[in-house]
Amino acid sequence: MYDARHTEAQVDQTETKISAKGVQVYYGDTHAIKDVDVEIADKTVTAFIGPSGCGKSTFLRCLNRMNDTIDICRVQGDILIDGEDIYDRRVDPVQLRAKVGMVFQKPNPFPKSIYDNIAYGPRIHGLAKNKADLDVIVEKSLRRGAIWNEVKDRLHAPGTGLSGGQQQRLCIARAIATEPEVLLMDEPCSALDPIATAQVEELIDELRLDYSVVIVTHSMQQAARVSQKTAFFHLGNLVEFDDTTKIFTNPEDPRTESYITGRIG
Amino acid sequence: MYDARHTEAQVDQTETKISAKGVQVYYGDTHAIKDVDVEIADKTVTAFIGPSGCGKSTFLRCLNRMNDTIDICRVQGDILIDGEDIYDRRVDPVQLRAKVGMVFQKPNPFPKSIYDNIAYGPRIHGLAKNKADLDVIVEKSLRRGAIWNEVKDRLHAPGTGLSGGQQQRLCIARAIATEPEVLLMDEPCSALDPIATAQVEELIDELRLDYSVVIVTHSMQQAARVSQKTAFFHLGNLVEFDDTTKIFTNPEDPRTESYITGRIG
Amino acid sequence: RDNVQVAGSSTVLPYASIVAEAFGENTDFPTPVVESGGSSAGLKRFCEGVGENTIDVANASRKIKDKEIKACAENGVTDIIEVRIGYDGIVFASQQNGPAYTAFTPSDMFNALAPKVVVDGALVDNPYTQWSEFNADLPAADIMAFIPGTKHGTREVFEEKVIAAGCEATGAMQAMIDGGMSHDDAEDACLAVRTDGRAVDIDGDYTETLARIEANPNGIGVFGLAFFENNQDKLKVATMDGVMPSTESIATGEYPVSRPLFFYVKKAHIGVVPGLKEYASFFVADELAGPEGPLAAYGLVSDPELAKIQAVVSDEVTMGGGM
Amino acid sequence: MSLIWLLGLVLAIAAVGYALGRTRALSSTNGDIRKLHSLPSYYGANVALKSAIPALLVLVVWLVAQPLIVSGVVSSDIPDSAIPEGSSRGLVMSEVKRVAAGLDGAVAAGTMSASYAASAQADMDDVTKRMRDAQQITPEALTPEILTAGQRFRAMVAQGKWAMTAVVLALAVAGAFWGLRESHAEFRARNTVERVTKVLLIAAASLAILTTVGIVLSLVFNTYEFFTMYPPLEFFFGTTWAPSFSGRGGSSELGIVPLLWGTFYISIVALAVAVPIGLFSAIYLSEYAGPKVRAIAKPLLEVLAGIPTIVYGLFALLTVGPLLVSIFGKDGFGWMQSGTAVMTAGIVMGIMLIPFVSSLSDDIINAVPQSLRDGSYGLGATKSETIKQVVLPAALPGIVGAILLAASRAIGETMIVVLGAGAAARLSLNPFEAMTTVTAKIVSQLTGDTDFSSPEMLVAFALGMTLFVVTLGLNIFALYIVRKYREQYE
Amino acid sequence: MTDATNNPPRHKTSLHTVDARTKRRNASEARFKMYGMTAILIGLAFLAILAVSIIRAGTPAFTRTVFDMELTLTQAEFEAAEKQLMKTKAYQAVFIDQLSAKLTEQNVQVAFDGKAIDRLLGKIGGDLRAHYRANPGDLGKPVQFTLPASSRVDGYFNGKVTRDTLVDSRFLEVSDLDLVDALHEAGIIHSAFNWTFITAADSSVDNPGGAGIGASVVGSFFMMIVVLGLSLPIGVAASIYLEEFAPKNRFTDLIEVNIANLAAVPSIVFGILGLAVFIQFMHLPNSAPLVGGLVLTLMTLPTIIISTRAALKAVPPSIRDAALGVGASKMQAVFHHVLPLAMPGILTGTIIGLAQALGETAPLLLIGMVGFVAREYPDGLAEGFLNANSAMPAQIYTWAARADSAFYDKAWGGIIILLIFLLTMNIIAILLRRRFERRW
Ligand SMILES: Nc1ncnc2c1ncn2[C@@H]1O[C@H](COP(=O)(O)OP(=O)(O)OP(=O)(O)O)[C@@H](O)[C@H]1O
Ligand SMILES: Nc1ncnc2c1ncn2[C@@H]1O[C@H](COP(=O)(O)OP(=O)(O)OP(=O)(O)O)[C@@H](O)[C@H]1O
Ligand SMILES: [Mg+2]
Ligand SMILES: [Mg+2]
Ligand SMILES: O=P([O-])([O-])[O-]
Repeated sequence: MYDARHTEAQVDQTETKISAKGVQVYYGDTHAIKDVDVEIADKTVTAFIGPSGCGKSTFLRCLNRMNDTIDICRVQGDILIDGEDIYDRRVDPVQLRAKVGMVFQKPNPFPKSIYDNIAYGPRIHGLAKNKADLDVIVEKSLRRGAIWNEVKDRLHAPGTGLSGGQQQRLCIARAIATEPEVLLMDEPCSALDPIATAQVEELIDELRLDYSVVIVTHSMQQAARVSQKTAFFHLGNLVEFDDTTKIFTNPEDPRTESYITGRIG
Repeated sequence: MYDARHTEAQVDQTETKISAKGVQVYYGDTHAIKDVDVEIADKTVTAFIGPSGCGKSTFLRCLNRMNDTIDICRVQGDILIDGEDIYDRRVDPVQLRAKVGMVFQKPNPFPKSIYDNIAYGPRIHGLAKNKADLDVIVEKSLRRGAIWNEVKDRLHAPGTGLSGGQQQRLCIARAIATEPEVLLMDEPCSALDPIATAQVEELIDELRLDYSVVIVTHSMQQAARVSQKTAFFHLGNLVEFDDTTKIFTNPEDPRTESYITGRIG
Repeated sequence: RDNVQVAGSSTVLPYASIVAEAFGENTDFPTPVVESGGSSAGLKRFCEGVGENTIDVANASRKIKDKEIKACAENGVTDIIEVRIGYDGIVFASQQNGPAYTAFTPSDMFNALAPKVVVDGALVDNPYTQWSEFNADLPAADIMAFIPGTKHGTREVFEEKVIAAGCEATGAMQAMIDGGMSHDDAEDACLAVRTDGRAVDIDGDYTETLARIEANPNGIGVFGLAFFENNQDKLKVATMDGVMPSTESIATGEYPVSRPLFFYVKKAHIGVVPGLKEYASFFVADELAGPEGPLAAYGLVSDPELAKIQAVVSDEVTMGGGM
Repeated sequence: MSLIWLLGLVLAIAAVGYALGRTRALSSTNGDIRKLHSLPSYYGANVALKSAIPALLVLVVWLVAQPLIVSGVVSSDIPDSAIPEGSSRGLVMSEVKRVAAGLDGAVAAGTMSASYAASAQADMDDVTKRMRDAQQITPEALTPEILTAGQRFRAMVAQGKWAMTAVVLALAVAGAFWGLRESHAEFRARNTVERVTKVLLIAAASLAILTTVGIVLSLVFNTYEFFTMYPPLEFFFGTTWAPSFSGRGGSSELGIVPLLWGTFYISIVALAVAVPIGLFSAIYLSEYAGPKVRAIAKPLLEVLAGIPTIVYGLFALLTVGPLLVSIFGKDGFGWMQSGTAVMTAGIVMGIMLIPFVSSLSDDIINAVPQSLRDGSYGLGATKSETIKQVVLPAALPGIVGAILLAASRAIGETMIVVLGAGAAARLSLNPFEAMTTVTAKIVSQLTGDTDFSSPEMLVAFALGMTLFVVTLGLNIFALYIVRKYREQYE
Repeated sequence: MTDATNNPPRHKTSLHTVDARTKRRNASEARFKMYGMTAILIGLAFLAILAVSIIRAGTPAFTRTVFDMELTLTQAEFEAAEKQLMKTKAYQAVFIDQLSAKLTEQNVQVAFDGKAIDRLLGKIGGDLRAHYRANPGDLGKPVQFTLPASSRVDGYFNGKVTRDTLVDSRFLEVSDLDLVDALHEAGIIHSAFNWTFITAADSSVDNPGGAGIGASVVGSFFMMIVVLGLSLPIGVAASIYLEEFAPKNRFTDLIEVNIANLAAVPSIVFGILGLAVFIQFMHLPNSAPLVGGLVLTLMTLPTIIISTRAALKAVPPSIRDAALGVGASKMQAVFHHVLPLAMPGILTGTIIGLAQALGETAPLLLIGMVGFVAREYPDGLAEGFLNANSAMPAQIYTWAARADSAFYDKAWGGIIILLIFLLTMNIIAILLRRRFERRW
C-alpha cells in the first residue's frame, strides 16, 4: 500500500551533512552516549533504532544542541554540520536550530492557537512578507503535516486541545513550517494511525529530496520503509551504522541481529 | 515470536464489565463522541482502534470519569460498570478510578523519585502494611512493567529524568501497582521498542486472567495480537464492535474495512 | 528653593503647622514645609551642613545637646539661633468614667510604678497592685499606667520631675544609699520603672495613649496639656502636688511637670532662603505665640519672656552669645 | 533647547533610525526577508539602540557633571573676601545661583535686556530692582562679586547647554549612521540587539546588589560608631533592653536578645495564622473554587495587603486585644494581663499577610501542569491527596518564596507591633505578654528625642545590621531547603 | 509471568457502597476542602470586619457643617485688615461682627457674643482673604460665602458631641449649643457634603474644617507612577536574567538569597538609604514624590522579583524546548512564550507590591514626606514629581496623631480614599491577570 515513493531511488553517495566524532554525553554521572561516531549524509533519511533508553533521543538532541537546556547534561566530542563544529563558541545555537529543526518525542504544542503554533517559526524567521503569505505557509505546513482537514475549521482554537496524534502532527507541521535544512524527528509517528503514518512517511520522503532527515523510530518496518541509512544504538553505543537494506538483511553485529529479530530489548 | 500467550483461549461469553449506552461527549461545541453504545466484557482485552482524533482517548477517559477534570467537557448517556451507573450522583469518582486504572497517552510521571511514582498509589490505597511490603509491590510492578532492569539502580532518581519509553513503562507500572479491576491503556506501547512492546503485551495478556483491559492502539497487529474484542471508532462514531478476529477478517462496515486495509485515515 | 524647610520634633509639629499655615495665608511667602520625625532626626539633618539641600529650621522638644552642637560645628553649622517658643505641660489623666484619680503626688507615682519601694522602712520589690494600698485617698483600682516610651523626651521629664522626686520623697533613695549604692547609682536606680506590665510604655502618640485609656477604665495616662485640653470630654485630669495643670499654673512654674519647646535656625540661611527670618519672627510674634494667640488657644503655654525671645530673633543672636 | 525637547529629538532620531535601518536591511536583499540574517525589526532596533543609548548615557553623565563643574569653576573664582563670616562658599554659591536664575527670570519677563543681564556691573540697586520687578527672589544686598559670579554662572550654564545639545545630537546621529552602515544582510542584528537586551537585564539584576551594598554601607559606619561606644558583647548577649537618656550618664542597657526574641515570637505567631489560612485559601481558590468565586475572592483577599498598617494596629488595639483579654484574661484563663501582647500583634499581622501567601501560592499552584493532576486522579487519588502529594511538592519553591515574603514582611512591620504588642522589650515565653521587635525599636530609636550621636540613637543602625545578617542566615537556610525538596516537573 | 494468581484480585465492590477506607479518605477530602473554604471565609470575614469598621469610622469625614452667609466687606475694612500681622484674624472678626448683627436683626432668642460665634466658626479668615485678594471687585458688594464651622459643631451634628458629655472649655461651652440650634433653625448652618475633604490639602492642627486629602492623593499618584514605572520593568528584567540567563553558580545563589533578604529589610532602613543616596548624594529635593517613589521602588523590587521568579520557574521546560526547537533564540523563547505564561504571577507580585508601597509610611518619615507638607497642588508633571508633597498614608498617619478628634475621623476617611485608590489601581492588573490565566 505504500507505493508512490522515491525510496529505491538515489541512495548514491551524497555529501556528508552531519558528522559526529567521539561524542560522549553524560547526565550528571550517567554516561548516556558512549563515544559515538556517525556521518549523516545530505538528502538522505537516516533512521535511529534501538531499545528504549539506549540514547537515541539524547543523541538526536545533541545534533541541534537542545541538550544545552538540560543543566546536568554534558556533551563531549565533535559534531560538524556542513563541516562546521556546532559546539564551537562562535556558533550561534539559534541559527543552528533554525537550520536543524526538531520534532520532540512528547508533543509539546504552545498553549496558543493552532494557527499561532505554526506561524510562530515563520514569523521569527521572517519567512512571510505579509499576513496572506503567512496564511499560505500555515496552510501548506498543516497540509504537509497531514492535519489540515482536521483543524481547518478551528485554526484559532488552542493547540493544546487537540488529541494526542493531532498534537504530534501539529508539531511536525510546526517544525517543517520553518523549512530547516535538517529535520530531526523523535518518534514522529508514535501516536498516529497507519494512514496518518503513511502520510507523514510520504512527507519525509518528499523532504529528503532537498533536506537531510533523521528519524528515531521503534518500528523496524518504518525504518525499512523510509530510511536509506540506519543506525542501531544499544546501551549508549552506536553498534552499527550502515545502509538500511544492509542492516535489515545482513547485519554485521550480533546485537543488531538479535534486536531486529526481536531477541534483545 | 510472540508465542507464550493465552490468546486463542477463552473468548467465551464472560459477564459484561462495562456497558455504555448512548454516550455523547462534547468539548464546548465540538461533538467528540456521538451516541456510542458498547459492552466491555470482564476478563477480556478490548481494543479501540480508529484514526487519530476520532475520539478513542475521549471515550476511554469517560470510562473512569477522567473527563471530569476538563472544564469544557460534557458527557451524556449512561455508562455502567458492574451494572452501576458511574455518573450516578452516589458514585465516588475516587473509588471508581481506584477500580478503573488508567495509563495516559502522554507519559506523565510525577516529579518524584521512580520509587515514589510507583509507591504513590499503593500508599494512598493502603495496599502495603509496611515498608518491606511496599518495596515488594514496587519491585513487582516495575518488573511487570518491564522496566525493572533499567531502573533498579536508580530507584531514587526522579522519574522525569527517564527516556520517553521508560517513562511510558513507568506509568504502566504505576497503574498496575494499585491493582485495578479494569485497566484503561491509551497507546501504552507507542514509544516502546518491539521487545518492550512484547513484554507489555505479555503483561496485558496476563492481566486479562483476572481483570478487564481496554487498550487504545494504532497498531492493527497489536490489536489483533492482544485483544479479544475490537471497537472501531470513526469521527466520533462507534462504527463497529465485535470479536477481534471478526473485525480483522470479516468486517461488516465498509469503513472498518477501508481502515484496516489502510484506505481511510 | 524658595520655601522654608523645617523638620524635627513631633511635639512641636502641631504648633509649627499652625504657624506655617498662618504664615502662608498672611504673607506672600510660600507655606513652609514642616516635616516631622523626631527631635533627634530633625537636629541630625539640621547639622548636616549649610546649603540649599539642608533644612533651615529644626524643631525640638528639648534643648540641643553639646554633643550635637559640636557635630553641627564639624559640618560647618556654626551660627545657630535658639528660639524657645513656650512650654509643654505634661499632665496625668484618666477616663471620664473611670476611678476617681483626682490628685497625685510624685510619691504616689513612685510607689505605683517603681520596681522597688519602701514598705515599713525597708526597700522591697513593689508589692502594690492597687493605688489604695499605699494611699488610702486614692481609689481601690488596679494600677495601670501608660507612660511615654523611652523614645520620647516626655519620658525624661516624667522620670526626673515625677519619679525621681517621688523616690526622694518616699525615702527610697536614702534607703538605696543606705543599702550601699553610690549617690549617682541611686539616682539612676530611682528612675527605673517596674516591668511587670503595670507600667506600659507607649512609643506611639498621645492618640495611642488615649485609645489605651479608653480600652482600659483603670488606666492612667501621661498626656501633653494641649492634647488633654482638646479631649476634655473624654479625659479627666489629676492634680500634681495639689496643683491643677493649666497654662497659668505652668507659666508661673507652680505646676511642676513641664518642659520647654524650641526651634533652631541656621543663621547662615537667613537672607539666602527667602522668608526664613520672617518665619522665625512670625512664629514668636505676640499675635501667634502670645497668650491670646492661636498657639496658646491650642494649648501651648506661652513663654512669659516672649519679648526677650522676639529680640533674639530680630537681632539674630546665635547660641553662645555671638551676633 | 529644553531637556524634554532634546530627549524628544534623540528619541525621534532613534525612531527614524529604526525605520531607515529596517528598510535599508530589506533593500540590501531586494525585499527578501529570508535572505536577511535577522528579522528587519532587529536591524531597526539595532540602529535605534545605537543612536539612543550612547546619546542618552552622555546626556545623563553631562547632566550630572555639568552643574558640578560649573559650580566648581565659578565658586573657585569667588574671592574669599566675598564670603561673609559664618557663611560658607556653598551658601554664597546658592546665592549666586539665585542671582543667575533671577537674571534669567528678569530677561524672560522683559525687565532687562539680554545684554544688560549678561554684562551689567555698575548699579547693584538697579539690577536688584529690575529683578524684583520680574517677581524674582533677590539677595538682600547684591554685591558686585556675586553679580559677576552670577553672570559667569549664567554664561557657563548656557554654553554648557549648547555644547551638551550639540554633543548629544551628534552622538545620536553618528550612532544612527553606524547602525545604518551595519544594516546589511549578513549583519547579525538579532544577536547584537539581544546582547544589549541582556546587558540591560543584567543591569536590572545588579540593582538588587547595589541596593544591598547601599543598605550595608548606610548602616555599617554608624554601627561601627555604636560599637565604639557600647560593648558589642553586651549588645549581642545582653538580655535587657532599657535605653535611658544619654544626658544621665549613659546607663542604658541595650541588649538585642529580648528584641530578637520578640521579633521571632511575633513573626512565628503571624505565620502560624497567615500560612495555614493563606495556603488553604490558595488551594481552595486554585483547585476547588469555580472561576467566578476565584475572580472575586482573590482580589478581595489582596485588599488585605493594601490596608494601611495603622488600621491593623488600631484593629489590634481596639478589637483583637480586648477580645483576647476577655478570653485569656482575668475572667478567663488568667494568662493575659492587658490587650497588648505577642498574640494580639501576631494574629493581626497574620491577617495582613494572608494575601502574600494566598495569592502568590495560588498562581504557582495554578501553573502546575494538569497532566500531573490527571496522573494522580487516574490512580484513584482524591483531590486532597493529589494536592498534598503531587501539586504542592511541585509548587514548593514558589510557595516557600511566598512564605518567605510573608515572613519578611512580618519581620519588617512596626505599626502593628507598636499598637498590638506594646513597646516594652521583654524576654518571656508567655505569648500573652507584651513584647516588641527589632524593627519597632529601630523606628522608635531613630525618630526619638535622644541626641543623635548617642548610643541610644546609633543602636538603631546596629539593630538594622544585625537583623540584616540574621535574616540572611534564614534565607540561606530556606534556599537550602528548597533545593533539597524541589520537584522539577517535566 | 506466573505469580499473578498468587495475588487474587481484590473483592469486587459496588461503586454505590463506599468502603471504609474510601469513606475515611473522603472524609478527609471533605475536611480538606472545608479547611480551604473556612480559610477563605476567615480571610473574607476579616476583610468584612475591617471594611465595616473603616467605613463606619470614615463616613463622618465626608460631611461637614457649614455656615451659609452673605458678607459685605468694605474697602476700608479690607485695607485695615491687610495692615495687620494676622490679617486672617481680622477677616474673621469682620465675619463675626456681621453675623452678630444679622442675628440681632433676626432677633434670635439666644444669648450670644462674638466669642461664642468665634468658637463655633472654623478657621475662615484664610478663605475670606484669599477670595478678596483674588476678586478685589467684590469689595463693597454682598458675597455669598459657605464656610466651615468648628470641628465641635461638626461633632454636635453627627452625634459625637452631646450636651451631656460636653465639658465647658475654651473650645466650646454647653450654652453655645443653643446658639448652634438657633443658627440651624435660621438656616445659617447646616450639614453639607465635604468636598473640601476630597479636594483640599492638609491644614494646620487647629483647622480640621479645611483639611483635605486631595493634595496627598496627587502625591501618592506621582509616587505610584514612579514605583510602577521602575519596579515592574526592573523587577521583571532582573528576574528574567536570574531565572533564565544567569549561570547557576554560587554567585547567582548569592543574588537570589540577597533579594529574598532585601524583602526582610525594615522599610525604614530603605528610608535611611533613600535619604543618603537620593537627597544627600544626588541632591534631589526633600519631600519630593520622585524621591518617595524611588525609595518605595527599592522596597517593592524584592516582592516583584520573588513572585516573578517563582512564576517563571513554574513554566514547564517543554514550552522553552518547543520554542528553541523551531529556532527561536532564548530571548525570544522567554519574551514570546515564558513571560506571557508567567504573567499572572508577575501581576500578583505587582498588585501586592504596589499595595504595600501605597500604604507605607515609615520610609517617608526619613525623606520628609510626613508632617505638614502638602499645601499646594503641583502645576504640571515636573512639579508633580519634584515639589514637596505628602502621600496618603503619611497624611493619614499625621491626622491620626492629632489631638482634635475631628482629625481622627479624617484619618479614617482618608483610609477609605486610599482603599478606593488601591482598588482602582489594581483593577487593571486584576483584569489583565484573568486574561493571562490558563492551565496547560
Ligand atoms: N480538551 C479538548 N478540548 C477540545 N477538543 C478536544 C479536547 N480533547 C480532544 N478534543 C477533540 O476531540 C476529538 C477527539 O479527541 P481524542 O483525543 O479523543 O482523539 P483520539 O482518538 O484519542 O486521537 P489520537 O489517536 O490522536 O490520540 C479530536 O477532534 C480532538 O481535537
Ligand atoms: N534528563 C535526564 N536526566 C537523567 N537521565 C536521563 C535524562 N534523560 C534521559 N536520561 C537517561 O539517559 C538514557 C538515554 O535516554 P534517551 O532519552 O536518549 O533514550 P531513548 O533512546 O530516546 O529511549 P526511548 O526510546 O525510550 O525514548 C536513559 O537511560 C535515560 O534514563
Ligand atoms: Mg526517546
Ligand atoms: Mg488519543
Ligand atoms: O518628636 P519628639 O522629639 O517631640 O518626641
